[in-house]
Amino acid sequence: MALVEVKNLKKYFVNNDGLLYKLANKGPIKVKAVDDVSFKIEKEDTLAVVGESGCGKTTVARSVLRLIEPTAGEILYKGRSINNFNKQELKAFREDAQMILQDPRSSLNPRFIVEEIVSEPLYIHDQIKDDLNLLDRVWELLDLVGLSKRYSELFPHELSGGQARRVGIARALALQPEFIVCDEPTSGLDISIMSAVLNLMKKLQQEYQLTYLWISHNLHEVRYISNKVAVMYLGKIVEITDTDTIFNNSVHPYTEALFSSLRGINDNWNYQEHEIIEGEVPSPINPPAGCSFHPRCKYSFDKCKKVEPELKEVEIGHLAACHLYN
Amino acid sequence: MFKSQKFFRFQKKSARVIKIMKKDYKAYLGGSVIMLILISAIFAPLIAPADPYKTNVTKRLEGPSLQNLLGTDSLGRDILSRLIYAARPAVLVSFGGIIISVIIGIILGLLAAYVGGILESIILFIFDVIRAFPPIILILVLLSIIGPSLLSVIVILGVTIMPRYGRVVRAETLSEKEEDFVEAARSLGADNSRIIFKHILPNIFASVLVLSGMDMASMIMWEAGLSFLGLGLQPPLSSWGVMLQESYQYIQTAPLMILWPALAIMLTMLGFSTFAESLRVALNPKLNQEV
Amino acid sequence: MLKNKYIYLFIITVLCLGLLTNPAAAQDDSLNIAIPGRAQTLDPAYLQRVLSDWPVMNSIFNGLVKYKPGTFEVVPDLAKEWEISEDNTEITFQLKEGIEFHKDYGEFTAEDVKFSFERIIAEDANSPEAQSFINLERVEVINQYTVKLILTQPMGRLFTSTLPFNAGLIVSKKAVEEMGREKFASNPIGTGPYVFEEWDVNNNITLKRNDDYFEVGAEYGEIVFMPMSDPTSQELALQSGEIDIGQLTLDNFDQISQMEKFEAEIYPDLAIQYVAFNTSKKPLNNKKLREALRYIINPEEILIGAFAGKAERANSILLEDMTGYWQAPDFKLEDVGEDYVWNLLAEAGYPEGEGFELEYVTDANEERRLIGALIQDQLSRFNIDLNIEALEVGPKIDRWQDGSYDITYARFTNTVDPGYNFQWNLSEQLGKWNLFHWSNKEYDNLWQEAETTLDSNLRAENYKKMQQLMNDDSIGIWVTHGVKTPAWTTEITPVFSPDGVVLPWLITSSEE
Amino acid sequence: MPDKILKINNLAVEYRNKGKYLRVLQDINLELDSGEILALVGESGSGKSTLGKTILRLLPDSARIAEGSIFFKGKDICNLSEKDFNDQIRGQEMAMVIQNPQNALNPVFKVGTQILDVLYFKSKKQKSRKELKKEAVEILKKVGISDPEYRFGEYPHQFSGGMKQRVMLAMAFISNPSLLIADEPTTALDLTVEAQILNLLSNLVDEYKTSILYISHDLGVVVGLSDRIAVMYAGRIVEVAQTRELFDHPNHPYTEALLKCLPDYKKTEELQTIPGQVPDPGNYPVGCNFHPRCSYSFERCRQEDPRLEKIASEHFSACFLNDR
Amino acid sequence: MFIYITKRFLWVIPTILTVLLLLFSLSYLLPGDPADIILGPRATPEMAEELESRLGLDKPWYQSYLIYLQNIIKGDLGTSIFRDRSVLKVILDVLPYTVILTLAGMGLAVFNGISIGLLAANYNNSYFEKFLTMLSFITASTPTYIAGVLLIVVFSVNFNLLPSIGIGDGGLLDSIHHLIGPALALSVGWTGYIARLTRSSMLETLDQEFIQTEKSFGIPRYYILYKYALKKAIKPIIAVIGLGIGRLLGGAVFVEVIFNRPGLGRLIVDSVNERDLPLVRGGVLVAALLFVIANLVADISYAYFDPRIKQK
Repeated sequence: MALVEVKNLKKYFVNNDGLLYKLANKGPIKVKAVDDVSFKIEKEDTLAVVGESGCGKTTVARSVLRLIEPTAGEILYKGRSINNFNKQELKAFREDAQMILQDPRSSLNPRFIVEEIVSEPLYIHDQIKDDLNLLDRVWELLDLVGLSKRYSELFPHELSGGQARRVGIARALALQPEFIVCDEPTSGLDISIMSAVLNLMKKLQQEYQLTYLWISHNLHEVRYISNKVAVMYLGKIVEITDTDTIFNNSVHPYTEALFSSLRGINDNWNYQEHEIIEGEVPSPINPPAGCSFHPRCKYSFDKCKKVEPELKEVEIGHLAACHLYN
Repeated sequence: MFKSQKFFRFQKKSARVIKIMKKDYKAYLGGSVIMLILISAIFAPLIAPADPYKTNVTKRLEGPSLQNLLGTDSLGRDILSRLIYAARPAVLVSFGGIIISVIIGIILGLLAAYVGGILESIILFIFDVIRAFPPIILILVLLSIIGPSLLSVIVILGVTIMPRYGRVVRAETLSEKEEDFVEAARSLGADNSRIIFKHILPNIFASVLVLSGMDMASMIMWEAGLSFLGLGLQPPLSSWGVMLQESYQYIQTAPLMILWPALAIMLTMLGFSTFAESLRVALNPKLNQEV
Repeated sequence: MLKNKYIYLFIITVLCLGLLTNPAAAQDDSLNIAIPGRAQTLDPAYLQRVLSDWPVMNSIFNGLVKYKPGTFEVVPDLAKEWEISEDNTEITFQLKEGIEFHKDYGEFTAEDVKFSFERIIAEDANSPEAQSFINLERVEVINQYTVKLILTQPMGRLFTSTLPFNAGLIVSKKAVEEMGREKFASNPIGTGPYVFEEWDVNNNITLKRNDDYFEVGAEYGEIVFMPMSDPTSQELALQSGEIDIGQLTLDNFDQISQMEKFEAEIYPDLAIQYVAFNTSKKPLNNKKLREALRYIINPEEILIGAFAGKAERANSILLEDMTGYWQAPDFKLEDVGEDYVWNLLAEAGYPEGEGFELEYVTDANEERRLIGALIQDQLSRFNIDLNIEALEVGPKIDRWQDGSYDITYARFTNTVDPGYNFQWNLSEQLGKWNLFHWSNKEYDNLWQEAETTLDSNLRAENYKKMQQLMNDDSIGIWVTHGVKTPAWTTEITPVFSPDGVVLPWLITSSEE
Repeated sequence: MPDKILKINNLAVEYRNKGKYLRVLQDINLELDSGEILALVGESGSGKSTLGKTILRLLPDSARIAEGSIFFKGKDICNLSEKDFNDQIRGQEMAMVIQNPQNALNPVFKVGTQILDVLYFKSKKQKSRKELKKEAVEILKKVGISDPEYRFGEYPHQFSGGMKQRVMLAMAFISNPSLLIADEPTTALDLTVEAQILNLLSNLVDEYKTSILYISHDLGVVVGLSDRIAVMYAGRIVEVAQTRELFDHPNHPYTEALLKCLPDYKKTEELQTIPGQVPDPGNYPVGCNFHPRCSYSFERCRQEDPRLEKIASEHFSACFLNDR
Repeated sequence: MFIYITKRFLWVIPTILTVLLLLFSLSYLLPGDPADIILGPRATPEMAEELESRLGLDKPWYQSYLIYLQNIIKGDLGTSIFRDRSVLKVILDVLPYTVILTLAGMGLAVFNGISIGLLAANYNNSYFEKFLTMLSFITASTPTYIAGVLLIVVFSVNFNLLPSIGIGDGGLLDSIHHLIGPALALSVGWTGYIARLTRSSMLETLDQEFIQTEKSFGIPRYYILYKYALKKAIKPIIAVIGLGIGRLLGGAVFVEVIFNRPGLGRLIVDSVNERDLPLVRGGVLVAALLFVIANLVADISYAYFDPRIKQK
């Protein structure tokens, strides 16, 4: 049984700005942030969700933890649907599943010192025996993420980006969770710090048998951290498979475009000679009909403009949503 | 044991704020004015050189002398003593009024932001109706209905100002609710009460505190203004506004007399607003690195 | 471009300099007179505020008779002469002929007299002056220039306060009928020395000289009455030359009256200001206690504290030279000594002054508050607590009328006739304007008798007796009649009534 | 050999903080050929943006040039008055594109107005804005903005991030500058858009023969773009070399460590990390700034400042290891 | 933008209706018997009755309210009790003076405030800036009535440079001359506030990245300061001007009383003191309408200056 299973998740944001707005616009505006997404994460796996901004990957992350209520679909955690959890069950679930948020600093309360931030989950779940133990536990957690004791007295704005990120990780680890959703945990970090964070996360995964849902736009780190990758475009998964497969044998034109801009430091090429995909991601308010990628796709044909492709298995364990393969 | 840790943290945090404010000349100015007024108000009978109610019509309208440092008024009462005693209504009005507006404002603002729906519309509507009147005119009319007294001045000022807090609390709660750290707390399993009281309120409280510093200045201003129009505090309470009004007709015979209450009002307002400004900078952990 | 800038700068500088020099306010042929508040109406039958309405009306209208300038002696005005019947109930006036109303509203005739008086007593008129004509039955027109007033009973105050005051002013029948009452109130037509010109947004009232006035015309071509409720504003305006005549505050009186540019004089007011005890409510229903209070409360201090020592002590409701004046004995603390008062308090059941608290009700008026503070301090010397409640005028009147107070301070406007002045203490005024909440049958009868006689000796006797009754019961303390303190620039020479109201049409220029 | 367009000698920059001056840039020596793209790479706090701003004199009032000189086309531009600098250099010879396109355009003015203003001042107020509009439309087309005439009247918030960065490039290239300072212009953009912008940038460089000082924290980005790379650490330039040379034969221990921690999709081995923290600007250790984190450090590193020395043809490095 | 404006307008209607209801209920809320209070000792029962019917006290409240609403829609605010003129006329007569006074006060405050603020921003961190900051704090701490009284004491009593009271004899120059003192007194408090706001808003704007970009493209400093930065920085000031107009309307009460000028504020104070109910209702209604409109205009102009809201 998969640890986490997402079935046909949909999340539409409705811009409903009162009666007048409706009159003027002939109905509310629907933004399909996530449109029919399904995947599974096995225990101790890392599923990376990659895509450009606005593709809905963060929405997926938040839905999986039930931080937002999905419009439709079901999320199973250890086989139980978290959408039907009552208060106690939800609290228990929150003990098990943690999140590391994208912006290292804004995810820390600016008026809390690090000690308060890291110990907050312990307070919430009543895991504190007494004060001294608490401080010990905080120091232990900080130590785990490579911060010394003195950081426990600092405010978030006194931390560097990497330190703030580590504090966020320490907080996520405080309850010894099984499952962590990492929403772009390395964006905006310097290379040396980024690598340290990546190493740390990988080490922790091995040590504590953690399962990650890893949201990212950095393909290099995805390659390093994950063993499965889902590529999202405009609220949909266009391709999902093993990491190795996707790097060596991707099938969807968008994946191809995305990976074409990827270059290793040892590659010898330059931008002028390189083939580059045109255009930008369309607005999710008004997505193109048919395959949403078709206006930018060099292979697109008539069918792409009309019919929306379904996610189908092109080979075992490799799914893609493209008419080219049907 | 448990408490001590919290207290320790509080101490550490306030020590930071104090450290920052220590470097700000505005904090010194505001702080000393507020202290002066509080001391005057609390220890008036000990400080005041004379009985502020003691009349002596043979000594009326005298200039400053050793016996009456600031001179006497038209009934021969000691102006300095009256100034000191008048700090009491000033403190009562400003603190009382602000407590009323802040408490009602926070409750209504939080309700509006958290419950939403019709309740939110009703609360916002109440705010809008109160805000539809220019404040001083609303206060004037309300006072003429209830009748002027210390309590009614406090309540009316409080209610008139209240929508400011309600709206600020609502707006900030709505925006704080969207903040990443609130989201993070929710993902940790924090319930609404913890989020409101631990995460949202402390963050809002800074702006409420700063705003209330400024509003306390305006309350003193309004109270004095009402008294100046003959509608504020009533005798035997004498406020700076009452003194201002009483002195107004002597601006030719005893022009110094009007200077004292005017200075007291201005200094108090200056004190509250500079202190609030200094506090604003110090309480904002993001801003205070620059100072 | 640059040149332009300099030109602008020059113009702005000139403008600023021009603005900073204070232009001479009053033009030569125009007088600016301050009135203490916005005039309410210019219709004599509906006069509301004596201090602000009356000087204006007085310049526009004439009555059949008037007070001789500078006195309260009644002399003919529109009437040439008159005859009073034996039983004092019929008075026949011979009118002057050929007098024209302003703005071509025709000649003044007996019809106008009949109309002017009967509109006041008409049932649907709602005129507050109906009281002034209380015994008038009707007015009969004998011929164009002869008119007869028919009374049901003799009227003591007819010639003293009714006819020479606002109720006796003659309006143009044609004008009132044409305009209607409401419009007439702000467009008055009379026969007086000045013609109404304009009532502007600032509530300034402008009058123009009536060049066809039947007596000697006024010297100044224009008068502007400017309302200034704040005495300090009047002083400032006087000094800056905005007004020619205004009132001074008592405290600044000496300073300003000594200035070369100004003259000022103090006139006693007709009104009466007094401390009233509520005689029907515990504890002040106790006469001994009231007596004690009469000793404790020292009006002299009030005169100094609130009137800068400029106002005279009043010992009667009436001014000293009025019919029926009787000097009430003064209860002076220094005459009897403190022990005497302590004893009085003990006799009243409150030894050491402790054990009760008095409620003092006043309005927010500056002067009244000072008086309250003084009385409070005086009472505190005898351990009596005085609780001051300064209210809005409305709630204050409420409290006055339902009698929920112990002490109050009031100022009642008086007229030249004592009957008017004494009426407020009648039993029938209980719950209305009887601030002593005091009822005395004998007082009521004496008043009634005096009201219906023209015998001034009898009236004087009765009024004296009434005052003794009040004094015996120690129902209050007369404090002062107050003062009026008109001041004017030395460029003009004004004439005032005995109570200090300016008579605008008699103002002359001081030059030569 | 082409002319040196920019030559920086021994530059040091200080910031005033609480009455004291803190040195944030030290000993900077750098040359830039015309038509060359030089990438300035370093972690945050290394002073790379400060260097860019120093060249364009955009530093706040609290900063000053303590030492050294900047020659632009053989002229010492440090001694120019502010007015001359503005008239002759900014917008004429040099321009800058900054990191965050969201904040780079003034939100309350139409895009067209902002472009025209740049042109207007570039023409020394000689041409009317109407005449200039043609030029502006031309350049917008060139940077790949469709329907530029319509776009002219729109506000910045109506543009996507990529579009804004294109507008920025248009504004930068309008004046046909000899030197463009690009301060992480693609960091905030999506992968595919980043590639487009970099592609556009290299095309523009070819067309206008502009030299670029490309500031970036991401070694991966500059791979396909730059001719040479200068690596900065803690206020100093530690290594300068041709791009390929640097990647293939890093000399300085910092560069070497940096390359080892870079995640790369072709790498499968464990990532390395650099122990310790980047020192705070102005609060640098004595000796080589990198020595506390350097695995090779020895006695001399703790005492002396290493200088940038030539170790191979067009390869400079500041490390005492080379002296051994 | 259109929707935004319409929405704001529609939202005002129920507010105003409630304001009307509150004003209407005044005659029930005011303590004491209105007839006695208003008419005083000279009243006769007939007059009291007439007054009660004029105040609508002789009918059930909802009927009277409906009649009141109907009349207001017809533009009839009733008749003043003491002035024998229609309330609307009385108000319209004095309104221009208040409007001119308020606008003049706001104009002075905006001009002086922005100037001081710009200077302070320009000379940031100098002693001159500290002086200006203190100056703006002090002016912001000076209530209108104190400013008015002090202006009179200094300029009218001591130097006799400015007239102390009134509106002048109607000539333009004289009117302006009479306006200087009151407008100055009115502007004082708001000047300091605007100065502080301008300074911080300007500093914040100058700190933003687009200013650097503009600078790097060779746009001269004065142009950046006064065109680019000012327009961005002015937004919060615009929002505050609307608020300020309301506050100044309130301040006008004091100025009009002290300087003995005609105006809405003094009219309301007088009518409250006199218990001239129809006039209180009318005056407060007009003041509230002005206030609401000022707020509305502020909101809309704020939106106008921010293209992001304008789009909506």
